[in-house]
Amino acid sequence: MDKLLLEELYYLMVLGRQFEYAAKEHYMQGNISGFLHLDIGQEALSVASMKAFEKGDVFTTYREHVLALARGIDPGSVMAELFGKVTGISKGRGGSMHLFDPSHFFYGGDAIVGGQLPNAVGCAYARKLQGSEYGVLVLFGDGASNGGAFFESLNIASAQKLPLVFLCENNQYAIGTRIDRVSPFEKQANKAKPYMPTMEVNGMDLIAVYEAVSKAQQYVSEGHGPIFVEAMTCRFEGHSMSDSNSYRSALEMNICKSKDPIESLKKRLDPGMAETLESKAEKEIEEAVAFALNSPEPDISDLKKYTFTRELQHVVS
Amino acid sequence: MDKLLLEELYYLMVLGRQFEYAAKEHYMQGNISGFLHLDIGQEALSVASMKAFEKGDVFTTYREHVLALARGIDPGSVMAELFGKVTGISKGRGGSMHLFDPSHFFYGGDAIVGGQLPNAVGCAYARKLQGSEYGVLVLFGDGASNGGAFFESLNIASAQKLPLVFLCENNQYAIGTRIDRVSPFEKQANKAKPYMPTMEVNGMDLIAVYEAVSKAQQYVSEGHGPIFVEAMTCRFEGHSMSDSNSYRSALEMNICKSKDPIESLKKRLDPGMAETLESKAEKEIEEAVAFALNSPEPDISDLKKYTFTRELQHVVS
Amino acid sequence: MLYREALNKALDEMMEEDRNVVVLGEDVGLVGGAFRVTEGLFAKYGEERVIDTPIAELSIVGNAVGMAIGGLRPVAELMTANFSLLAFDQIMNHMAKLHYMSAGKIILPMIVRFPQGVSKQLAAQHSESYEQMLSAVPGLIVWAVSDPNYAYHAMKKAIMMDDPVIFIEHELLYNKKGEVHPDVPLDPFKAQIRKEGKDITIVSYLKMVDDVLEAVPQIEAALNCSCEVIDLCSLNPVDYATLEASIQKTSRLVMVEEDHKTGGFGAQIISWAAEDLFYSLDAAPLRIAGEDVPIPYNRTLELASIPTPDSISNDVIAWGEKNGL
Amino acid sequence: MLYREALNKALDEMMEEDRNVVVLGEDVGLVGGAFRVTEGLFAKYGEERVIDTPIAELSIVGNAVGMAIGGLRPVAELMTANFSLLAFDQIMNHMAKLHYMSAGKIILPMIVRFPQGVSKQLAAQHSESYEQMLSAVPGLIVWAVSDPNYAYHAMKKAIMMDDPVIFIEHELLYNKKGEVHPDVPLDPFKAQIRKEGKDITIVSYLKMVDDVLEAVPQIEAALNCSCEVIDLCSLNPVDYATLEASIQKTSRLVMVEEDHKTGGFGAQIISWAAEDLFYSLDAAPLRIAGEDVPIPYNRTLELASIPTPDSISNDVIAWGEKNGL
Ligand SMILES: Cc1ncc(C[n+]2csc(CCOP(=O)(O)OP(=O)(O)O)c2C)c(N)n1
Ligand SMILES: Cc1ncc(C[n+]2csc(CCOP(=O)(O)OP(=O)(O)O)c2C)c(N)n1
Ligand SMILES: [Mg+2]
Ligand SMILES: [Mg+2]
Repeated sequence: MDKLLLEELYYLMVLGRQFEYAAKEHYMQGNISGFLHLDIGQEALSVASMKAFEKGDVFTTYREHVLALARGIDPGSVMAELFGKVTGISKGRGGSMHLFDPSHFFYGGDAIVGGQLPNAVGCAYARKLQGSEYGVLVLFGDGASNGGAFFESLNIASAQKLPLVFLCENNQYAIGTRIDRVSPFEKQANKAKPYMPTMEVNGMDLIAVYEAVSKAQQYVSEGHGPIFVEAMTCRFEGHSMSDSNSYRSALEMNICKSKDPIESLKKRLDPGMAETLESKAEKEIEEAVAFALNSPEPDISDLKKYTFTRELQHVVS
Repeated sequence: MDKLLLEELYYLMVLGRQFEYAAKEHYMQGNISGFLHLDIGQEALSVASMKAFEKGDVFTTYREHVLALARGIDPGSVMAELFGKVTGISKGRGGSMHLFDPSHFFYGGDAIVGGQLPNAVGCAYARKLQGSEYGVLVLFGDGASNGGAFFESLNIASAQKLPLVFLCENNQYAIGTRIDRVSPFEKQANKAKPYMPTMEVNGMDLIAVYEAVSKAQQYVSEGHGPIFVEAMTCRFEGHSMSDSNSYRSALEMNICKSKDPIESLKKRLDPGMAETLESKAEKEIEEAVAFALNSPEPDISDLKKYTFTRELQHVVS
Repeated sequence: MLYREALNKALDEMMEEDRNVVVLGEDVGLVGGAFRVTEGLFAKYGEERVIDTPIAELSIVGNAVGMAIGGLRPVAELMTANFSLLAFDQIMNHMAKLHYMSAGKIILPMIVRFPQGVSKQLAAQHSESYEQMLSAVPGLIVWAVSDPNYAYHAMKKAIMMDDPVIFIEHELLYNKKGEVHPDVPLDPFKAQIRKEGKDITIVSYLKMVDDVLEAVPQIEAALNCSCEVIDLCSLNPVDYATLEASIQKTSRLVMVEEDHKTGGFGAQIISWAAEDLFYSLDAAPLRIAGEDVPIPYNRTLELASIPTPDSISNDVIAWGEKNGL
Repeated sequence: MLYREALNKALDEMMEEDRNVVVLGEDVGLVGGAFRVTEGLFAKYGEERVIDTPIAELSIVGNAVGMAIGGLRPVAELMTANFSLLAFDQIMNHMAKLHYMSAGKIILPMIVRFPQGVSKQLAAQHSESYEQMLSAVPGLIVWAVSDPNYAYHAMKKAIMMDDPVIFIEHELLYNKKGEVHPDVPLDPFKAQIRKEGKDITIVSYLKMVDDVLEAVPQIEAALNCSCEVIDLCSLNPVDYATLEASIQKTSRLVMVEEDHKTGGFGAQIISWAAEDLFYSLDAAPLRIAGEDVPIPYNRTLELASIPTPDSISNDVIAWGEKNGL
């Protein structure tokens, strides 16, 4: 892989990690509230998939800060959203779980497990009709792969030969429930096999993920229909800030953390360069936090503003 | 197969066919209304599966008259239900699509495509907990195999190793839509393969269905978990009395009707015996119709009677 | 023109005009729709724009949301209201909320349409009415279509608008005849006064409008009064201005709906009037609605479970007499 | 005892007593439930009776229906009200209707329980209230649980009853403290007078009961009157007798609910009063409810979208002054 690209990806992973640390801190200080799902440990998957799929549409879940940053969305506007400020990417209406930016082809944040899958299928249908060459990428967890929306999506995407990449972020847990306790498989690709080709990749290995997602985009853009990529990964924190993570043993956590994707990649970089990137990221996050802190709250008189489009503001008061 | 059993099965098929003819006639006369889904052509599947699974619980759809008869439910009470009479199996509340008889382990008639599947899974869970040896059989169409409820059911039944037989009545059509236009497969067993063993059987061949379902019950009763049986079949009429069947060519209909399961089996019976059974069936259906015609309507003051159980009649007026 | 033909004409015109308009649903393509609303479109516009879907209502609506995100203007058909329950997550958590949650960045020009109501002996799982649930969801425009002219104009407007619309039809209205005036503008957000009168305001929508109009002569004769009949047309938002003007004139309010009475849509109308127009009302308002019971199959029970022209006139007359009219 | 402990105690006692009682839901087993309601049951009764399910709400409810058909008495937990939308088909088309459609042959002794409402900045997809939809479904008993004692008694009764129950909890009440009196019988179908008074009847339920009680002193001081506060507890059926007795006494009705105002549950109460008690009302009734907007994430906007003790007292005082109290 190109050295410059590798450095950019490293930078984005560190940026993401720093962002999450800052978010965690400000959650504990009370500046951020609601459900906060940290991506710490899973950055390789988030960053590599976003960069590899830079030119297509992306749909994902509530665990999405790092995805948004890797997409190129300004960290300040993401942090401000977590702070509920009007300068946030969703003007404080959405919060951590609802980041959207059509200008970056990012239709992010769904807080209904599996809810984004049918939307991604529909968007892939539109792209096929429009003759777009990039296709759509949808990310979802292992837990989502037990729900009706997931199965219907596999089936329809396959029947319609849609340009859709299914990317399962298999961290083996749905909150506190290990996937093999409620699913017949630990690997969810088993469920996709009748419908489409599947690939398995080590989600802690940035380069492997980048290559797999690139290949997957290539595949769908050639009109073969959908493809399924399963990335085995591991989250270092609880499911969200409300989760104590008590269901995983210290041993399990140690193994998990020993696979830190940032540590692994760092070894391949020039140490000086790594440090430069790290301080750059640190600075950017500091600025993002300052921006969020100093931003104004939404105007209370705008409470209903986005219930309908502007065209209907006069109809619906 | 035992000759007496074969005769009984032949009798039930003829009884079913006669029932459907009578129902059709009385629908056209206005004595029956609503949606009426005839099973003509699919009798081998209905009769053989019910007899083979005589001792287990059965869940099915709106296309259920012949299933109910084969289950041993009195044709008079089924016909009276179609007539909306208080002597009907559901006292005129349910109609053709909602026949239920727990005393025959028949939890029949669901008019929501796929809706019965999660119910069957739950019942199979109960049976497993109770240590019952018979298990549960759920019937559903090819069309139902595209819905979330179906996929969730495969997944849960497999994860929990439930004693559940999935029996797909694949007549290739969901009303006017051929299955291969909206599903990647013509054979729906493909969808079940990752989860459980699958069997395919000619649904127009009574003996083959009987043997397959018997084997399947044997399998689930031994505690191996669920199994999937796909029976390819063909309906001779439109989807319901409201459907013109215009989407199937004369040629297709001719091929379909050439596989008449009643004609096929008749060839294996002693001609005298076949005739005896036919007149017996004819007579039973005549009596059923007479019973339905002469039965009273429900009492209008009982309109709300079954909204809640008797315990709550005083609470909810 | 028939009601279903008016819908078809509107769809056809919009598909002709804008290639982003697509239609999807079960049996909408090759066979032209369970109620023939999409007849002919498959032949004319092809299977890519008139899409036969599998029986997967959650995906039908969820895919339509995604299509709209992708720049199309999808019109999704659900075969019957009851099946919409399978899509309620996509309708309420996605279709209704994405515009708000994204602070206006995501725009969903889409329609979900379906027939509802008691037809003839389709029993409990095929006879429900869901306007009470859907009209209470912030973010959804909800229209109830009672005649061909409204059907035509409302469908065109719904396709042109950028907001998501729940478009409610009634199983028994598809063959209703009526004139369609394509060139006379009609605002689908406005309630329509179907008959003027000065003593009682009777508010209704969908099929019950016809039943009310059928009941009115008996009511007027028995009570020696005149009734104003209002067809709400838009259930969210409600055109309260038209209602208020009528009630100020008549001082009496009757609400008629087909759905179960408890928690039915009409409760919102009566509640609004009681709060905002209490001192303008000369009599207790009256609500006529279906019984609180799953719809039974038997025809006699079925008819006893919903208002009919006869029961409407009986109930209004009894109420009028009791309230000194 | 805490509200969640009272629920836990009731579940525990019933599971001890009847081995047909089973609990199912996401994370209810090994980790004891997202809100710790089922804590300890997994260890005590094992994974066959305390069932961790996959994230498949349609199946959670649909399986519970099947378990009940098979002779069990399942208690299904959904993590949050919003996810119940995925199960609406099983709730409304199956759980609510099978008893009726089978003319009583199928009996469904089962519970679906979930927390709802605005908690703290969980945003639009995790903050909704669905009692208006669910209490309007014939065939479902719907209870809204506002304190530990009611929680305990209602849960036990719900498990013992043969009818299907929707059991609504509130996210912010799980750590609410209160005495539980296991030996003092309590009828969960009865509304509870939380505070007696003679001038204004304030009706509420779930968390808003606490907010109303907090607002009452200001109201009474400002209007120089006394308020009677009624906690509905049972939303279907409603205990209209208790309401009527109170309104006959006070002649004034205020309804307070957290849900969006348009089409909210309170419309049914106001509508009932307007129809049946019109001539007993001395003032226009008042309905205080949430704004018609998806719940925003930002805390200020979030609080502006629902009633609070302050907004309740302000609204009631303004209304009282306008209506000559
Ligand atoms: C339909 C639905 N059910 C339940 C929840 C509650 N919930 C939020 S996240 C989650 C676990 C999801 O696990 P997984 O899909 O593996 O994603 P991960 O968080 O591990 O990335 C659950 C159950 C929800 N948000 N939506
Ligand atoms: C959830 C749902 N969607 C749509 C329908 C309308 N509908 C009734 S039967 C049917 C076709 C079902 O086809 P299949 O499952 O193959 O069963 P078959 O009638 O062929 O036996 C459809 C679409 C329904 N009843 N329920
Ligand atoms: Mg996971
Ligand atoms: Mg079929």
